Amino acid sequence: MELFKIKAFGLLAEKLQASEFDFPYHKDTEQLLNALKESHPELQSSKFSLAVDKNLVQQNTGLNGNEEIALLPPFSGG
Amino acid sequence: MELFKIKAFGLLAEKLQASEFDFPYHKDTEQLLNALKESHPELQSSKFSLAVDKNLVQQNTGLNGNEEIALLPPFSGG
Amino acid sequence: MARKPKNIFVEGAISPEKIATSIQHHSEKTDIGAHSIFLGQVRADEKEGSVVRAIEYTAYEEMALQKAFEIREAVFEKYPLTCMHIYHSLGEVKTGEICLFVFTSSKHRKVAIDACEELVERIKKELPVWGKELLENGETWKVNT
Amino acid sequence: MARKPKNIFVEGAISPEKIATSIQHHSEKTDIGAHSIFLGQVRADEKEGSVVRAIEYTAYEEMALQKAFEIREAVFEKYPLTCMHIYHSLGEVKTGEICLFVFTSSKHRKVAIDACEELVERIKKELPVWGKELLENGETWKVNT
Repeated sequence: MELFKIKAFGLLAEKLQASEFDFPYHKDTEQLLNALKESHPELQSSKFSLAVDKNLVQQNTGLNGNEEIALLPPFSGG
Repeated sequence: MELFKIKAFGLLAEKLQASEFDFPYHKDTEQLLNALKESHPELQSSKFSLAVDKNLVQQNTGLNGNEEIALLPPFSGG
Repeated sequence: MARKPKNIFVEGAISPEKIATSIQHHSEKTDIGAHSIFLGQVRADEKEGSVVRAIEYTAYEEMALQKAFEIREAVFEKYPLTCMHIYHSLGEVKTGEICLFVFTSSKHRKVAIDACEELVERIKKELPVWGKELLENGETWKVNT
Repeated sequence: MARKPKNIFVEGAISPEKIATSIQHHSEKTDIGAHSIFLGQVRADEKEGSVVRAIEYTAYEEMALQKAFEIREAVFEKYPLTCMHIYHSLGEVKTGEICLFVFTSSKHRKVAIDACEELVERIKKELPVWGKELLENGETWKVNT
């Protein structure tokens, strides 16, 4: 079983009390998101996007386990 | 007979070889312009506006002889 | 609060240091969230088989200051700006140097950006200022497009 | 001419001197006629019964630099710009200090102004950067509007 290394930023890193954590492999972003929300209920009330290899995910995307996954709250730069 | 003191700027000051000159009184801007073009033919080929007391003249305007008259070629600041 | 006409003219080029100082002065105004700055720089355009090496600016100063004041008031009326600054060179400004500095500040970016653009357009169109392009070889009067 | 991703991040506030130096560097480029500059400044907003004293910025840096590069390329493609510079702060920036510096240069003003505005909008919307507002009394995550 591969593990994802998942990065979290901003408010989410605070809520999850981690800026990077390991998480079991899932075969696509939809399954991964569901599993994340189940194991981290604090994500259910949060607005965030998923990035796979530094690209925002717009629709369900297949995963092979080597991707860099990141949880991104709404941007507030500038 | 009153005399206007007429200011000229930019290209017009160069053409008239003066940045200020005296000119006989005329009762409105239309007559003044006609007289100016007659006595200074170099004005006939020049595009310029007339300012009376630092306001651009948009239509024929009466003059009492105490106004500050200026000949302004197209602006090219900035 | 009644405002009075301010001098906008600077003898010669506007230095980057002057711009930095002007920005620095706004750090006290902590309700500002956005600054928009426009700078006009003298180009080495090709003209009449030669090249521009400088522009020499003259103005009908009293009228220009009055007009700049009217423009200031109108733009302050239209946009909720915190600050507005306009500087234009007189005399000789060499190619690569700054001849116009327009600076607007507001709480939010859209206001500062829109007001700055409107100011630049009005300044170019309405201020009685003239530029004579001094060429390597001769001179010619600048025409704004 | 292939361009590579450039670092846009600056530790702490962006100083007026840095801005002046950046302007100064463009005096060599004598085909430039217009510069447009946008500066973001940290506001002392009232929040949760307290007042913002600083914003602490963090970013997903690798993604932000890649995204900034894509935005740069797209804007260079769309507008005939001579130069484009983007700087964003990381870490703590106090109220009244500059946290964003966007700088475009072109032959004519319209291009520089439009490109600068588009860059600012895209930077705010598309770069994975987060600001935490540090209050006199507590803290809260910034929300862009």
